[in-house]
Amino acid sequence: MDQPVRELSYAQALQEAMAQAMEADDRVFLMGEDIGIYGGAFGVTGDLVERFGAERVIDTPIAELGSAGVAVGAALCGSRPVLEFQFSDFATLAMEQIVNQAAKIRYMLGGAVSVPLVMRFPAGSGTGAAAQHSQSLEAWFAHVPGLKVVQPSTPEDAKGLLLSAIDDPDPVMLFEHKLLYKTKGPVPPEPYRTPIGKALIRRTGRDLTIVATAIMVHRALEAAAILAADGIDAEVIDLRSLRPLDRDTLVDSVSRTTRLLCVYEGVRTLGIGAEISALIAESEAFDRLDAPIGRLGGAECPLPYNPELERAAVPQVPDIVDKARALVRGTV
Amino acid sequence: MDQPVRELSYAQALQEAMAQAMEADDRVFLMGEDIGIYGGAFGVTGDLVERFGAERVIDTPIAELGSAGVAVGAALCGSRPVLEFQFSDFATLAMEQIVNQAAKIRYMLGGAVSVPLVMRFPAGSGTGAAAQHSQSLEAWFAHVPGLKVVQPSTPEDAKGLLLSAIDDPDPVMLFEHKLLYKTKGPVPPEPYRTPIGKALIRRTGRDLTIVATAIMVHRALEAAAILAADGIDAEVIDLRSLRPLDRDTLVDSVSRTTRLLCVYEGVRTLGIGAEISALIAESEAFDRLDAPIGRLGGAECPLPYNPELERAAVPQVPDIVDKARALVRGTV
Amino acid sequence: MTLPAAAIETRTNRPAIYDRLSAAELREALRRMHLIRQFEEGAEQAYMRGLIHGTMHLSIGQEASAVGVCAALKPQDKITSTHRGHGHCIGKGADPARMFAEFFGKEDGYCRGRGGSMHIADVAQGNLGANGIVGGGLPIAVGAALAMRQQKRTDVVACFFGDGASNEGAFHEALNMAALWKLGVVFVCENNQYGMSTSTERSMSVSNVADRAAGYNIPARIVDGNSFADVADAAFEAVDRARAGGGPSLVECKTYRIRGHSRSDRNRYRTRDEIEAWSARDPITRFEAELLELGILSGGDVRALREAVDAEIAAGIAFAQNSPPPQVAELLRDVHSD
Amino acid sequence: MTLPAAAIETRTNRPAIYDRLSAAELREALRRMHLIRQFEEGAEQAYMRGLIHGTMHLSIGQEASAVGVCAALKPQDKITSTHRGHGHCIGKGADPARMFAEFFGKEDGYCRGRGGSMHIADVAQGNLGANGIVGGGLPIAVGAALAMRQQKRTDVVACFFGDGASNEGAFHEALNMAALWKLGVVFVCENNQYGMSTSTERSMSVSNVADRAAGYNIPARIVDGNSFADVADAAFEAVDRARAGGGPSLVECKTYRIRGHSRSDRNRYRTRDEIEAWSARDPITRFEAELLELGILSGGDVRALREAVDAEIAAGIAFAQNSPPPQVAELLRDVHSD
Ligand SMILES: Cc1ncc(C[n+]2csc(CCOP(=O)(O)OP(=O)(O)O)c2C)c(N)n1
Ligand SMILES: Cc1ncc(C[n+]2csc(CCOP(=O)(O)OP(=O)(O)O)c2C)c(N)n1
Ligand SMILES: [Mg+2]
Ligand SMILES: [Mg+2]
Repeated sequence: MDQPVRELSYAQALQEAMAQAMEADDRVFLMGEDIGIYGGAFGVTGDLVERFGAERVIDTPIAELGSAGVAVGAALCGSRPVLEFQFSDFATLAMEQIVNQAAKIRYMLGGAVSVPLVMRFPAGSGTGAAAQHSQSLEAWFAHVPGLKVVQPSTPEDAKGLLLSAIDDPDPVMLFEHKLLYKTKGPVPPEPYRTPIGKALIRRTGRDLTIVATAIMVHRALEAAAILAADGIDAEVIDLRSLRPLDRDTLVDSVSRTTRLLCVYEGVRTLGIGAEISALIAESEAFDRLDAPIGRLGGAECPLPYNPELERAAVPQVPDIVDKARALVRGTV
Repeated sequence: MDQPVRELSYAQALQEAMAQAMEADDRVFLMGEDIGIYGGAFGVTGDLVERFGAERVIDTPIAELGSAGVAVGAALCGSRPVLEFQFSDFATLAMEQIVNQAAKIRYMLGGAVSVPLVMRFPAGSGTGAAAQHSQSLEAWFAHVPGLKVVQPSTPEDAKGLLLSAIDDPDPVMLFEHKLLYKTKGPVPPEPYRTPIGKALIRRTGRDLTIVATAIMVHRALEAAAILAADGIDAEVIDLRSLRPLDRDTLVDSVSRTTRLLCVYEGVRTLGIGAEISALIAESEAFDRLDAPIGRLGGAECPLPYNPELERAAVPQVPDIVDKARALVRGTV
Repeated sequence: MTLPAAAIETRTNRPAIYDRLSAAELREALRRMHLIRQFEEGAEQAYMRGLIHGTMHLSIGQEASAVGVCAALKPQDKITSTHRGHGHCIGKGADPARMFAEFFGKEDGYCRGRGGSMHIADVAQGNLGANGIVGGGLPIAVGAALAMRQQKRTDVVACFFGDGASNEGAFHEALNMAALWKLGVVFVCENNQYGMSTSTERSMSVSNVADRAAGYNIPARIVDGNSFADVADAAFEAVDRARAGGGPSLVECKTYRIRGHSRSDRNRYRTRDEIEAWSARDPITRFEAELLELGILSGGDVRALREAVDAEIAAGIAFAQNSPPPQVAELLRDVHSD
Repeated sequence: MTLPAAAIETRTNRPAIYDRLSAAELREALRRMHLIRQFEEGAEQAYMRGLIHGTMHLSIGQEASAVGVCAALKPQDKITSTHRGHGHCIGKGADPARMFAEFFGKEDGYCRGRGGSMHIADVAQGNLGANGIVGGGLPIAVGAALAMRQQKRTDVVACFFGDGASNEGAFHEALNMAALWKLGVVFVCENNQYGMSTSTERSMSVSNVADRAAGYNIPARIVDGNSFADVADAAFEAVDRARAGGGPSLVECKTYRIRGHSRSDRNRYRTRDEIEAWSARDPITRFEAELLELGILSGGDVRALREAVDAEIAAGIAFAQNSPPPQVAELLRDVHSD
């Protein structure tokens, strides 16, 4: 008889990854604002402070720059910090330590050290939290050599990518989508690693490739189902890793389908889709392209508070369907 | 008889813009680290403190986040600050105020206010200052709605764009290239405005379009001269404005030349060339393309100290020549 | 070296503030405190009824600091506010109807529905805006004060912030610059003992935020933040100093937030006893009692005032419900000025 | 409210430090101070000769603070350093030859030529690195100390920073966390009166960086930063406290940079008189005189020591010149660990 598949929410999967990493390795510890007794603003750390104690689940003062620097210093000296930002928007306070220090120290020191830290960023819109609590800034980090950037779309990848990130000898930025925290999916109970740098084809198709990230993966899959009814067979790739990019998977897919649509929540201009598009446009897949490369990204405005405006500011399923259709039918 | 054309250096042109703006408008003032008696780390503010006094040329403590916030507050209340960062790398300390506040306040407040400020960022490599003093982070800012981002390549545009930026009712980020400060060129003495959002074709050509920014404009022009000797006629576009982008000029040029090469100093992945490439690949110019879209950007590493490594980390004239040749000859 | 905890000031006789402010002004202050309380309760109910989207941070229990500080300000003076900013906004004279409209995401809201609770502002009345970023308003307040100096205006800027915000680097940079340049800022710390779940003991290495003021050469007072009179007295002193060109001051108001941090707080970090003890020190009850005792208001005055506030809140909610939503076609409006 | 300026400690009798440190240790301290001076002069000349690219920040005149602090540290203790970090590096035991190699951009440099002056580090000797970002090292030091606690090590972290750095938010956040968590950090402010061209009077609202320590409940001492003995005495007290679990301390060393801020400084913000007055207080001359006076060293010892330093510097420069440059093909090496 089959074991019933165990399902966890995305938040629970992240929590399980941290718990397993802390069990396996004394050097791993968590830090962040209100991650202890409060359990994290989104409940991700939950009761870990009760299980691992306040020395390993450290509530920090509200001091993002300092906390990031503390993580860098601890990592330099052999500890393995996992730092939670309460919202990814607050990374703006810590870019100095992330970009000038964490990302560069190893290189600047000619390889004498490494900086094994993980930072976790709850990101994205859809919660009515307005412009300063809804951004998707992952593209900034993907622009920075020395960092790795991952963005899971499922509970399974959330756990596997976080475990890989904690193992990694270099700084890894994990972008989590707030609207996904409560979504459930199968998660193997044992510790396992999802490789950093590998995209995943979530649906194979022949007519076009849709490359999506985070919650857009789900919207792309929904769109693909609608398109299928329409006779359009979309391949959906979950990018998962924004730095390094899985060039091979992307080029191979587009070479087969001959059309590309990038769907992402970050602002359209210079969001991750810009890089995917450019990567294909300069690749051997270019000659195979039968249509311009489509992009759907966040609107060119701060995220508005009003819910209808907020929805209109990021790609939705009908937008994906329409754009995919236009690409396939040559009406772009 | 012709007047001899007056030449100024890029730094002098910037200084003249600030002086003329301060003369014309009492609300304009300068702030930054060591911009007073020291005259600025790169000498851009020079003796302005002697001419306008310490109340209008304010030396700040070393406090980039706070200074940016002070600029935001002053702008909100009717003053017109021009804030110099000593190196653009230190913007990492001020992203909160720039991105969460300056860029968004007008929108978040439904248009009730505006934030007329200018921030000036000496950027780029080539000075042997290593990884924390050599970055080209302009693409981050071009990803942020609410900001305008300009990057002059000549003294004339440095003055004209800075004057436009100071006039502008919204926050404008001016990226200056350190290696250009001493380069000279003709600069009209009267105040004039170079429009924000307009690219400039610096050389017309038929065989490919090279879109470049800042110092890369000069390298692209040098490369174009070499290519001309080779029978390849390159059009060179000085992007000048990274947000908003001059879509029309870009699409029109590539539609004519049928080939595109983007050259920029920022890190290749998600640097401004990614957006230019994507913009063309999704545009009506896509169908006219006769070659993959080429990109030359900064290497995927922090900027190294050693001068040979440093040179190797950003595009040089021979790289542009080689890449352009390959695009035109179809050997990409 | 442990510093002695600076004591909260204790009051000996009739507060001088009751002579400085007219009866009408004191009545208005009480009215605003009621308005804040009712506004918060109205917003809470509206949230429960699904009329409000997102989250919100209620200031129930902190009305005295908001109104006490604003009582010392002139209309043209400015404030910068926080994520817990409804009280500051009403304290500075905003119309609850337009605030509700904002929370309901409507076009008549102060931000045309684009900002919501965390960005509520009322620029016409001098409220430069709430801020979703803890500490975000501190340097902005300093810049506003710099602009006043540049424009030869004597308007003062009151900068509200929390105990938690005092751990941000922005606090340090802002206070240093304000003091260095002797700008007219009053830094008002609403120390409600917690930044979200984290008590000041677990986030600050000193007992009082005011203990930090000496590090900037800024005069500081610690007052009972649940006493309108004590807050207003300290605020007047600081505002007078600022207006006279004497530079910044810090006023630390010891207070307490009665509700959870935001809508999702399970209050696991504090005890019911603690909440009850602070509820018993209700700033409105206390202010009202003092005004009655001193004969400044009569029982009838208070009843009338409460009824007027009830009506204003009900009308405000109705106004907000009837206000039109923004048009989706106007998504990109106001990204830029042109 | 103006705070009384805390006074620099004055010395009454033979410094206790001359008993705590052995003659050999004192001799080694003097040697390192000479080594720093000669290193800086050698680097300056090499720069003039075009052997060094970029800029550099010389610490001539500040040798006592670097060596005085490091004298209180064990080899396994850590330091974080600054853009003006050559002295710290040598103070902690680095080899000048490998430092020159780094400045010349060579493969034998401490950073294989990738870092240069602003990123000089010597991790084996506990120097976690200079930092091009003013204030960048402060929270890193706190994190290093946190790691020591987690790993049950009693190693101490000395964190060097400048007066200018104390105006950065990072200073505030770092000191608060270090104090809150009672971590073993010694914050060493080298107050050389200027951040680039900006005097402390024009950048700080208090007279001393140490005046800020009370705001974090951190014990502080202000010492004559040009006196090895005074610096070492304060450093030992702070290091002992940190090692015993007593938490962080701040030591403010009043000193002066004799050279310009960097290679491009025209010194327009200070007077020749001021520079000369400070030159007359040379920390090396002074330390040497004390050691001679107390009979710890003889004139012959000093001559021998200086000659050895001269030779070491000359050999270091020769080594660096002969070291191979990095290969351009290795541009991407060490971006990541794999
Ligand atoms: C920079 C930043 N960090 C974290 C948060 C999340 N957050 C919102 S309010 C808050 C607590 C703030 O505490 P305090 O300043 O004491 O204000 P209070 O909520 O008690 O009024 C936190 C951590 C934020 N909004 N901004
Ligand atoms: C964040 C940041 N801002 C500005 C600079 C430019 N800068 C380098 S050193 C320096 C002065 C630092 O002063 P201080 O901390 O007193 O150290 P000192 O140079 O006097 O040793 C400045 C402004 C920088 N490197 N980093
Ligand atoms: Mg609080
Ligand atoms: Mg200094």
